[in-house]
Amino acid sequence: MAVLTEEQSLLRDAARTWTQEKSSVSAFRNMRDAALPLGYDPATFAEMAAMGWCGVIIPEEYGGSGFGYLGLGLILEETGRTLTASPLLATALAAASALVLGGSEAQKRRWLPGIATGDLVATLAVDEGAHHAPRKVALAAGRNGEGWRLDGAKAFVLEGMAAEVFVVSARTSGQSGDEGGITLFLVAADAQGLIRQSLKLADSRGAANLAFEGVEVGPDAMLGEVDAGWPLLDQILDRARAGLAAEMLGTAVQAFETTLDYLKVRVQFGQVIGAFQALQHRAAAMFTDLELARSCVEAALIAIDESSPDTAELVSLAKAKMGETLHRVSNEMVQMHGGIGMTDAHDAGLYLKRARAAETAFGGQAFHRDRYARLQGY
Amino acid sequence: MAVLTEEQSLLRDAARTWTQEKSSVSAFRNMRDAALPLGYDPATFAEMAAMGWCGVIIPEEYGGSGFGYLGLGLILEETGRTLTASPLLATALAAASALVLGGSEAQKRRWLPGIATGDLVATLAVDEGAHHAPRKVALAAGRNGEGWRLDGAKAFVLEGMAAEVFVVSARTSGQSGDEGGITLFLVAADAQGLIRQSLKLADSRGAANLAFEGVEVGPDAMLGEVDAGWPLLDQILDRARAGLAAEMLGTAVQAFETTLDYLKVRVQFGQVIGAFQALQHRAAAMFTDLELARSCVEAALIAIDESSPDTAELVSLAKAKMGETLHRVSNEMVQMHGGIGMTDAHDAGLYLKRARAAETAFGGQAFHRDRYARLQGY
Amino acid sequence: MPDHPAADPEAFRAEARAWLAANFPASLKGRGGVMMAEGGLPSEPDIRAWTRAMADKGWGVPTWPRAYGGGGLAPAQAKVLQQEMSAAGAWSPIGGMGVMMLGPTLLEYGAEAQKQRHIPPIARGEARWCQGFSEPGAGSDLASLQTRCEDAGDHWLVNGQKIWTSGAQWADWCFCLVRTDQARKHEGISFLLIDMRSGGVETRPIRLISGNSPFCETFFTDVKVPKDNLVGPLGGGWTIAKRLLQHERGGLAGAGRGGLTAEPVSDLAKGYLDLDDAGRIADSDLRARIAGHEMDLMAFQLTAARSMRESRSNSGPSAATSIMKNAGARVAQDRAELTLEIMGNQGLGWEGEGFTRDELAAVRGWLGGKAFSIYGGSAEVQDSIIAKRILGLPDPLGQSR
Amino acid sequence: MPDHPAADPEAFRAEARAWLAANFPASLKGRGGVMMAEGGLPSEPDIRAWTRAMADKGWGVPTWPRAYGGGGLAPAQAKVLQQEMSAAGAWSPIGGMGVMMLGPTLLEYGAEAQKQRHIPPIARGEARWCQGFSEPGAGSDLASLQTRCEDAGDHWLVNGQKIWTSGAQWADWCFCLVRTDQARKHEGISFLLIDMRSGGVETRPIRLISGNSPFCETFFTDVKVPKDNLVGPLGGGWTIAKRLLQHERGGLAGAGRGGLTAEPVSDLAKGYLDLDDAGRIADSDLRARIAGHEMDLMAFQLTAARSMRESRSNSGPSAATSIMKNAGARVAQDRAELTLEIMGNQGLGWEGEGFTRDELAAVRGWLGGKAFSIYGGSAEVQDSIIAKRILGLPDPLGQSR
Repeated sequence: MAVLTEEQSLLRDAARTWTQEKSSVSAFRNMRDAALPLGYDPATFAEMAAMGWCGVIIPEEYGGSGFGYLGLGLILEETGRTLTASPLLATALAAASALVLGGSEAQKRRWLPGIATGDLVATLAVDEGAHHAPRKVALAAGRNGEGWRLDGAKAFVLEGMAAEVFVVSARTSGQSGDEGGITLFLVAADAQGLIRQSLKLADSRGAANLAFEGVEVGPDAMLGEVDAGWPLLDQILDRARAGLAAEMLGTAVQAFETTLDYLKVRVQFGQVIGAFQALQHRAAAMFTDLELARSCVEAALIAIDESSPDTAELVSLAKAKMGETLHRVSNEMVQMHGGIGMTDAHDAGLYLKRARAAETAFGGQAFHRDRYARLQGY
Repeated sequence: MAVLTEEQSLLRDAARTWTQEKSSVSAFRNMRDAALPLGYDPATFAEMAAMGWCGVIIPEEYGGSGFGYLGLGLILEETGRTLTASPLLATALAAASALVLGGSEAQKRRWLPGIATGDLVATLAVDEGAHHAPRKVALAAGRNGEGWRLDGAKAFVLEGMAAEVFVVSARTSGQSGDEGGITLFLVAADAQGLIRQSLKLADSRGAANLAFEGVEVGPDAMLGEVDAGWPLLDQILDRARAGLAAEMLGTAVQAFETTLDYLKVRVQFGQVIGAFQALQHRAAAMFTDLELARSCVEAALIAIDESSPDTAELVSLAKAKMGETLHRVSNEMVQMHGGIGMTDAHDAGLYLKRARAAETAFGGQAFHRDRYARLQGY
Repeated sequence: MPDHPAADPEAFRAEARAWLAANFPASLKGRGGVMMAEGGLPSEPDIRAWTRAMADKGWGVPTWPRAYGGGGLAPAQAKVLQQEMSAAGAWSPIGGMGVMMLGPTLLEYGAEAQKQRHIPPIARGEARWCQGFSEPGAGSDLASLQTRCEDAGDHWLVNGQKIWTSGAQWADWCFCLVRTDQARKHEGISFLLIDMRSGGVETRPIRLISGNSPFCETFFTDVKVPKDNLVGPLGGGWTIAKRLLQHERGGLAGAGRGGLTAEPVSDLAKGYLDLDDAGRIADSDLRARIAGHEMDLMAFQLTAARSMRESRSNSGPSAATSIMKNAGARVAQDRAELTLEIMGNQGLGWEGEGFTRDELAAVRGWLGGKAFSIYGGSAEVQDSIIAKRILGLPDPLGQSR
Repeated sequence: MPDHPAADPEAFRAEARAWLAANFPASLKGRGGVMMAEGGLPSEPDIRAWTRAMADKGWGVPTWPRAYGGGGLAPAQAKVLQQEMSAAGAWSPIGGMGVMMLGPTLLEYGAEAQKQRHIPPIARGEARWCQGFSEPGAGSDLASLQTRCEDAGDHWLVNGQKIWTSGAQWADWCFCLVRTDQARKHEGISFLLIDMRSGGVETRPIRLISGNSPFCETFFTDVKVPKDNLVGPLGGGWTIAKRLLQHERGGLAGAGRGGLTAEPVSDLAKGYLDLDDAGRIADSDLRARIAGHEMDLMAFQLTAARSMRESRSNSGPSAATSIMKNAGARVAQDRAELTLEIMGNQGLGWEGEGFTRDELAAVRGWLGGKAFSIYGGSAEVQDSIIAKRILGLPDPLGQSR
């Protein structure tokens, strides 16, 4: 655990208390079984917003608290423990980062206060194919009088059915795959020609595919500079990745602790299975991995808060190591629980499904190992 | 174990008896400590030759027995068990294959009988850099009257100090890296302008770097067709790789069995360490890997004997899986022996050093995984 | 008359080919997978006709004795039959736990009357069997089971609960391990056949993480079972069960190979991933792992084939089945994980629009396949068996498995 | 006068910088590695002068009390000193097992006379210590040691054999675990200081697979040891040893980090491997594994730094040192294996021509590094410690480690 300020400790303690009491894994299960259309319970999200969690990275002048990314990461770690489903990551971290980093004064004033109170849900619409590949932007934005006209598609937009506004990467010049020629736009969900398709995912959270059929936006919809959106997009994505890694840390830690508890009570061959040395050594290896992954996640969040020049590589490190660790821990959770872990009535399956969805989002292990190597110049 | 013919069973039994009695690991250790200049004991090799082992893949009309590659593989597995150092692989498998596959009638008559009796040691001189890369041939062969003139270098030639004749890959056209333009030559070790540098290796076997400074050879030195040596070279190498994999199988099986014996006698915390479940499961995993690797090695040897169209991929499979398995088993041999395995007086270090040398020769795991994927078209 | 008098398998080839040409309906070619659907037997007329033809011939269980409805073929002939069926696109409509597990066990341990009563319906594909071994408190530690079987004079009285009884909701019969002696652990277990239509039998399907329910909880409440449904001696059930589990493991080891007919993951990858100019998968990290997996799969298949060749002279499955069970489970699970990774976001769907049928099936298969290393003796139990029985290492805990 | 009265570390920075400028010989800049050579102390005049200066100042052991020759600095000041030394290219000439292990242990458990006798020579780099813990029959099971220590009235009489006594052939003193009670296992162990020049002490260097001999077998035959060389109570050696091993593990965990100053393997790879047009390592399989390793290394370094921050308020090394020991060993061993693989054939040399000095050193380092997961408590022992002490899992064998 990082050495925390008093504010950070208070945030974390509040988040821990609230998730344990109000948003346990069974709350998530109930949400899933009720098949809520957005993939989360709006009343639950309203409680989170009421605690100020939607404004943690938003400066005070726009309605936030400016506590920074480590602060928000501490909350996400706690919500990740109990698999809490909410648009916190999509709106209060990813979309808010887009506006904080790239928004004009007018854009900030227009959108950030709503995000900070939780009244407005925003999200990123970046990928177009089955794999995270943020340079592969084909969705075209052409000049349309003073404004722009967008044609194309976005895939697998987190909280895509809940969002009222999208941060959309579009191509204003160049070819799909080029870094140059990418421009970001803010597009309202109710814009004419924007069609959403809801996706039903294994992890039961909300996502959508979007089709843009001649969607017209004004000049004030552009975020940042024309054709030069790539560095901004890359920075926004790194914030989303670091926050997601923090959520995954909580998920992995809880999956491990639940498994450890089971090892201490399940009796086979006349003793608790936690007394079997082969399982002990696997548990020790997982614990070691979790400690190493935690260091990476915290370092990435701190690097963002300190605008450190090695932020990008620390974020890829965190997402990749956290992905590896969660992958292993979630598989071991099922294996070590044996048959009971295979049943839908047990939580292991919920953790396993969440694990793969989180690993995949914003780039999996292979993506981030490759990115790390490129950033190191090999 | 493959289902064997009577001849094959006899070969294997003879090899097992001889290696256990005449060529144990301590014989290898004595050879190493004596720092014999060739990296093997010629008297030992003469005994092997006297049993007919140098002629196993050579047709009867050239002095061999024509028992095939599975037969020779069975012998190599046994010699691999005790780390027997000899030029059997280099001369009786690799160089003999070159002549059997690519030699003219005259070349076969000239060279194969000597190889079959063990009187002549031959070897391949293929690689030029630190890594196995048989297309990367820069050693130049230019027309020189009726014959050829060779200029360049070869690196890490197995048994390079012992060999009297080399099978040399040379470039007659094209660029280093091209498959076209490679031609094979037979070059005598005492040719004018051929300079050898002896290498002292961690595994204590014999190897040399060669420099070719205007080495002149006659027209009868060319093996196969001009510029079209690549398919022939690739086939020769696959035979060397499969034979080496068989030797590695024996090395790995013995490393495992020696370790297993130790697990049954070494007492710690009041019981033999083989009673510790964590070690048991690691031993079970190694045993499983060994069984899987054995299937691959035998399949590759049989494919060669049957001229099967999938020989190349089965050989890469065998070399890669065997490399992985030997890597793991040799590391576990040291680790499970603890401190005693770290001492030079124990055999573990000998197996570990042999393991890495064998993994590297004729392409390591990365080389063969890549080759396998290419052969499958991805 | 002895079974399989003509030992020349090639002489048999023409007979098999002709019979298949005459009896296998062209409409069913390559549709073997249809039998794996959940629930009852298919009702298509062609399937029923084909099942009847195979049942009459005994070729659903080709090496079982003719006396009990088997085909009476020699192993070499059975291999020829398999080759000819494969060449014709034909498949056996007769399978399940009766064929895979109970039949071989009854042939070995059953009384003559039991064989005559139970084997023919299995051979004809008319009786569906389920396995009542596992209990909630006894996972890998099977011998700690608690379902009680009391001697009630003219019948047995059974009370208890089983779990992971696959297909119990559709089964006619259950082969069960029951406790006939509380005082002794392994020697207190007996092997009993229970008619699932008996009073007091209740089944509840278990919903799995994959969303499917192939298994049940099965409750026995004062179930009366005829005395002659006991297989082998009283208290001799453990020996029979261990033998039966070897048959099960042998079957499950084939699961990894089951992937054989499916598309190689490298082909799948070409559809989902970018290729470089040379046609290679551009994500080099994933490419290396795909190659590693396909090599593992090939190694597994070569080992399965080798093990079959080597065991042909033996009487039954060898201890090496433990190796194949674990290796097969690992290959199948790696394959499922890689499939999901290759599909990326498309490999995260649960149902509905936006995903192909194959994508949704991959997700369910990935989840369902997590059981490969749990059921039929967990991976951990298999490793301990290898360590003890094959490698001769001592028991770390002194218990007598 | 209390140690470190001025708690402001920045106020100390100017003092440290000035002193280093005045005392650290420019000729020694960046040559810290020289001290690691086998054998005796270096004889260069500059090194001797620098050692003397550091000894007088006490800054070789900056946080130890001034009363025993330490620097008396506060931890924050010591960190500043370390930063300034690093900036100046300076390094401590005072180290070894006395500094790393015995010193902290004596400060905690030693009698006042023992501290006064032994700590100042360690602080000045004048006494070389070796560790006599391991025995041939007691590897990971340290507590089963058999070296006997009998009460002979006015002295102890020691008989037995130690192994893995690093640097015993050059050491002045040995801190030893000896058995003072045959009947009790852990409570029969005592902690004894033995002068290596005593009669009856014999050392034999052990040649390792790397070709080096950094360790010895040490034989004690009727060695007489003064009564007041016992540290702590009779039979209290096990507690002291466990504490000392924590210091050792903390030190060894740094071994992986020791790689920090060396060249990253990715840089090495660029010299040995083909690059593609984009400048990437063309062997994509190896590239992915290099990236994986460098990420593991970074994760380890970040964790070491985090652990240091977190433990600053604590009194000593925490149980988490077991994690760092294993993680550090793994990273260092992976690094060595990758280095060899990158070097290819050039990474197989033993001596002589055809290989660079770095290549030969890589091979020796690879072999020597196999010990990282064996000594100081094997990887298996560390995993069991983690399972038991941190995770609270029960002891599988009932013994009391």
